[in-house]
Amino acid sequence: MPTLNMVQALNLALREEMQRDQDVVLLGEDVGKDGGVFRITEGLHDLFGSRRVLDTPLSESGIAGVSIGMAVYGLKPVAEIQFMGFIYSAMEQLFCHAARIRSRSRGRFTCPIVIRTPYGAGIKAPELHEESAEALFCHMPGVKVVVPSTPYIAKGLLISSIRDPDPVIFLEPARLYRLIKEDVPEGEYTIPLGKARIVQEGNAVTVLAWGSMLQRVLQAAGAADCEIIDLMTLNPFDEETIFKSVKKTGRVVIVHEAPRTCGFGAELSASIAEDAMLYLKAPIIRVTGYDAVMPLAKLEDYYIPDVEKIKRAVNEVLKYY
Amino acid sequence: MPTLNMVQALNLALREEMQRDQDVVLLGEDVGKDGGVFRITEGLHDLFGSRRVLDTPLSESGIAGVSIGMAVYGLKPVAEIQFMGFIYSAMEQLFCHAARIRSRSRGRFTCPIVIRTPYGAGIKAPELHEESAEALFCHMPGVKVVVPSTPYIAKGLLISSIRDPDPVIFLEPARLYRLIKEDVPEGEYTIPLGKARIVQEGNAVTVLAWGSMLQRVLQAAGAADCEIIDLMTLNPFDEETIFKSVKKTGRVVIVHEAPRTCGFGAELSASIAEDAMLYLKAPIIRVTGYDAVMPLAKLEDYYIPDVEKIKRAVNEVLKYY
Amino acid sequence: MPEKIIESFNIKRLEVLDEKGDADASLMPPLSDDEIKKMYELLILSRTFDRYALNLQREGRLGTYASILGQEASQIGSAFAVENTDWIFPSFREMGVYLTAGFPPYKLFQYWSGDERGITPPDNLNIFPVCVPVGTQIPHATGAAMAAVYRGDKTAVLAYFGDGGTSKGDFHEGLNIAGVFRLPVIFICQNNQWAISVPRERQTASKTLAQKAMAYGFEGLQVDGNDIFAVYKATRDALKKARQGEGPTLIECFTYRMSDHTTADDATRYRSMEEVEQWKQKDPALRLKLFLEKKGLWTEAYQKKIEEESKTIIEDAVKKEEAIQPPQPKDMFTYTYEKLSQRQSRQIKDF
Amino acid sequence: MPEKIIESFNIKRLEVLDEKGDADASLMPPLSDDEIKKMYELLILSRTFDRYALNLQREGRLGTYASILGQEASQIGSAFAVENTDWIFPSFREMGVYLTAGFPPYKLFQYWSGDERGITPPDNLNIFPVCVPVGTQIPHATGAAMAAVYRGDKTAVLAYFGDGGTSKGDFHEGLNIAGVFRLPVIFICQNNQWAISVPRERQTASKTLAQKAMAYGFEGLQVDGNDIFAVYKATRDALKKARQGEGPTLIECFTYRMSDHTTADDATRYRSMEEVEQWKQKDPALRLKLFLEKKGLWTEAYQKKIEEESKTIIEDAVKKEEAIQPPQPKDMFTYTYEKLSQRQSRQIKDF
Ligand SMILES: Cc1ncc(C[n+]2csc(CCOP(=O)(O)OP(=O)(O)O)c2C)c(N)n1
Ligand SMILES: Cc1ncc(C[n+]2csc(CCOP(=O)(O)OP(=O)(O)O)c2C)c(N)n1
Ligand SMILES: [Mg+2]
Ligand SMILES: [Mg+2]
Repeated sequence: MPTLNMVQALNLALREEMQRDQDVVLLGEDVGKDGGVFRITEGLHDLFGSRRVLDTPLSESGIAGVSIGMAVYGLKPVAEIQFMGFIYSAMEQLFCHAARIRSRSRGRFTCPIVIRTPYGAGIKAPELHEESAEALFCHMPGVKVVVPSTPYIAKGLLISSIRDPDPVIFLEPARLYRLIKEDVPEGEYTIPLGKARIVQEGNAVTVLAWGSMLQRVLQAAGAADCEIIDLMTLNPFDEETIFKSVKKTGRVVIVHEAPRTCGFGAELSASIAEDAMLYLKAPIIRVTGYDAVMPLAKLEDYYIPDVEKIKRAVNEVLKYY
Repeated sequence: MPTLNMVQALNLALREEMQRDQDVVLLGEDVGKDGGVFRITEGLHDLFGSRRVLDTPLSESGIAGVSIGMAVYGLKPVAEIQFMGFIYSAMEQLFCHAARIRSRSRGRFTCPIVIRTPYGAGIKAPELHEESAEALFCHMPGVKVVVPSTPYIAKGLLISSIRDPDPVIFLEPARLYRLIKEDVPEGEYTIPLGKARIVQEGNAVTVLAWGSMLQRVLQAAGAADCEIIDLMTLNPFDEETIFKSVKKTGRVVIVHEAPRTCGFGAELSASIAEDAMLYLKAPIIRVTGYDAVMPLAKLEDYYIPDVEKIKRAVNEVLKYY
Repeated sequence: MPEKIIESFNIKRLEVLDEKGDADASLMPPLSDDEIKKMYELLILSRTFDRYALNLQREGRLGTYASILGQEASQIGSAFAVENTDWIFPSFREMGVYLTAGFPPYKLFQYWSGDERGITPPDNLNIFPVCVPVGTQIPHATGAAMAAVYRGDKTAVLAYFGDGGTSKGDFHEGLNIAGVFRLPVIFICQNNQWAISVPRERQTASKTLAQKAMAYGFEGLQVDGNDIFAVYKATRDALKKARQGEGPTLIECFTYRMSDHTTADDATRYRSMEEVEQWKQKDPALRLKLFLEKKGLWTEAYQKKIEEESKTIIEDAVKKEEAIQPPQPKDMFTYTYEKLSQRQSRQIKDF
Repeated sequence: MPEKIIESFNIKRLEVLDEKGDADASLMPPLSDDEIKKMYELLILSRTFDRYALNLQREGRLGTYASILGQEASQIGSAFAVENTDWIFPSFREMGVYLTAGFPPYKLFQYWSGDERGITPPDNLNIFPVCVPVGTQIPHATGAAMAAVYRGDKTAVLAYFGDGGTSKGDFHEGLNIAGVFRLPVIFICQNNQWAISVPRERQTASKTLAQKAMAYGFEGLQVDGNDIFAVYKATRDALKKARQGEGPTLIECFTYRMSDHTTADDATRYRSMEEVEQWKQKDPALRLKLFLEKKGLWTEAYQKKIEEESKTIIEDAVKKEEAIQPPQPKDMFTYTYEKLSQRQSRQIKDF
């Protein structure tokens, strides 16, 4: 079984799905000959030609809008937005159309698109190249939001996302692209959307995370009696798994890179406060980015939750009995 | 003192601020001769001419972008987006620029714009004319989000927003435009941004709301021993007033129209669960819109929280001691 | 020659049928008498639909409605050229297009009464639901055309939008991509001179809207939008071109919005009655009627007959619509995703 | 005449200085010898800055950097025409523009090293910080021009962007509004033939980018972007026009990106060395050097002197930059709003 990093795993998923299903086409800026700025689509243009791997003009709203048109016609476009910081101009297409076409047409038309985009901080890239705006998409009924945390998971989730009949925002943690390698089997396997995964069982604290924060959580809490949950799908998220864990541990720490206010951690916390509050032994703590504009490279490490801060939060909730 | 509805109060605020400050200019679709589709700018074109009241092309990203350019040059543009459902194409300008110019230029340039837009449901208007996407803007460090709930407050908050040195998203609850009248003095008064207001004091439950939901909350909980808080500014919100109330009552109900998941209620709930949890006697309940696409007119009343649902939530938290 | 001309353009305007009902034979597209009568009948039907819709709205039986009065030739002339397998992406003011495509009128009333089930197209029609955010449907048309080419279908795609729609970024991005990939898509701009209160010349400084196609490297032309033959011919030619792989076309239908913007608008606030009066002379129905009359195809009796038929169709549609059971609150949830989420499954229990 | 031409356009291309260093006297803009030498010196300075930046990046002393090699004439020629009171809204590849405007080189290094303090313009310069999201700065330029007119200032505004930038909706919306209000703004498109790996002809199907101005009702022209006099002349003329209230201009500078897109890119993946070689002949510096030489203004010694001076300036800048204290974590918060929010006041205590 090949040992792959996330870039390779994603590339493999795309290749296999394109081989399996003629309706899968790729589009985006520089996804063709160049293979994408992170090389996720490397070699696919050679393999499938410019009919199936389309270099588009510099046009994010257009990329989203055209993908939607292709999808309602019957194809399964997988679009790349070069960095999450450039997805904002596609919000109208995603929010007003991708998310609503099934509803607006009462099921006559559907919109099975995947919007892939690298996201998250920690890569010392220029402004707007390190965005974590996942929460915006979680507030859009009709779209799904998926975030892989390892190469193996990335492949399985991407395959599921491509096959999913609804629009999926697929957020790839750029910091992890080449950071971890693991065994990734060739051939088909899927990881269901909407399900979280328990990375480590534990009884004292439930730690919720996704994407690149998961690594840090493991470093910070891997040794403690923590139940570490990787959400994998943020919208719709797996209430069941989370509530079950919280009811067991009674303590919760949530970790994300995005600014605290109205980040996805807020939703998790609120859901727990609503449905599992009576089981709680301690305040729910969020370890997050700050309510400030993401700084450039020299300060970015201060912005992102680090192992120390996560540890402190875990210790904090452990103080309560 | 004139008795005005919210349309008139907003109009008065604009007129007075334009008289006071030459740098205030209005722009947007149909804000000129037509006075805006809700008539908020009625008469201002006659009074101030097309130099200061600019009808723009149909171009929301352009309206936001041009406003930003005017603001960095030194003006104080007040732009109207015709309905909140059309603001999404301006997200990139608001998120990447309005919110960040002060930070990006380390204070050399600032962006004192106000983006006014009618928002919220309950007016039996077509698709996308009843959006409540306030949470998206609360996740943008650098912008402020303001929501008035009565004519008097609308005037005071709009004046403060215009004078505020930072970008303000000013959300006008369309359902309230002509629903309530109250005394609104001529001449200057301001209501500070970032401060909530206690609409009714009480000891048993804290009910948090804003915009048009406030009316319903008053109907539902006006008679009970509820502390009703009108947030007025959502970002940055008044933690102090809220926490103080929660520490007193120990019970919280949050009401908003937007879909539940990742709505602004999530942030309120999470903040409370973080900082005031130990005072809580009951789960924090959110009464919200559903996680579904906002339906058209025939079903909209089922979507929006009604008095019954709010009452039920209040009674629910009262069950806990 | 250091200051040289490197590119030149001409923008044409096409007119076939004049206000007196005379058609230029050299430009007249091939249409049988029956087809021309069918066009006229669709025009009367659309106008009847429109009148009823406005009345129903006034009586509170319909929500906000956007009248098509004055624009029927642009809508029917273009939609008449379309094949059943073609795809159409309308804006919100295209009732004439929907009716020409064969969309059941009762469903259109149902939609405007605030029931999303109304805008579901019948399975045999590739016409998209109404698009409310102006201009945002344009990239969908480009995408559908791209998919059609990918599949090797001989399908062409039409997108409809207004003069105001040309100012949106999505107009630009949608047309630009269509140009780069030379896609079989026709962009029909109904320039009705107004975008709510904003007159055409304050919408953009270009003399024509047709010339905006120059920016995308394909043809743009203006047609008299109140001249059903000109609109039909331009669309037909563009469709042929599209199917031959020769790329997109932008057609500016130069027409006029005779009514208020919608039933929520009052156009007297911003435009003169004289302007409206002048455009009455150019009425698309009158013109076609005169043509038919000159050809001996029109009689008072014929007019009466088709008016009666239209009335019957529309009144039946209203009855049918008003007999429909209102949607169920549960319906809010059912088409968010293919399946309900865990959370939705709990929320739906409220009903 | 029912099929008539209602509008015609010509797109011009301006060239003044050819590859041999000969200038067309009839088109040569009025520039003193000193000014021309100043231009050349700025060109050498910018090129030196660029070379150092690339090296520093390779050594890990700078973050990702976007080289300007090949585009110096487009940048310096245009920025040289600007008055100090004018406003400039650059994209991210405009180091030549910043340097011509008088922006301190050490601050530019500071910015590219990941410190936002570097891009704060000195108080006397109205040049905006780098804009990363392509094309989104264009409406800002339109807005600033609108404000200038409102204030009655004789200020003009320049916006810079690339060929890729023309595909974005904000290009369209920004230019359209500028056209409607006839604003004093000049849109400088550096068509360097590539947007990362996407060649110009896959970016848009229009033959020139200049012709996109037709869509907005104002003038667009192409200039040889490696010809500093042509760029200067076109900008100067456009500025004059702008100040006289005659509206915007789109200038397409036809040039070439000689380097990789950025230091994170590898252009050999998608373009041929032959193409790059061909463009070497058209080098903007070489051409200006030949011109100066023919005019007797250039000597080996002069070249050496200005190269040394540039080196000194840039090396001093590097030193100065590297001596700057790193930003403080607290600085993250200070410019979010005018004042810290309640929440921020608590968060900042982490540091
Ligand atoms: C993006 C967007 N902005 C604003 C509106 C509100 N609005 C509805 S129609 C309209 C004018 C449209 O003008 P035009 O495109 O010329 O079409 P017409 O109404 O004339 O058919 C406006 C501003 C909208 N629906 N969508
Ligand atoms: C909105 C947006 N999309 C994508 C990117 C990533 N990106 C940076 S530069 C670039 C190409 C820009 O091409 P062009 O406008 O021609 O400018 P050039 O790089 O050639 O100077 C891309 C795709 C971006 N910065 N902004
Ligand atoms: Mg119109
Ligand atoms: Mg380029």
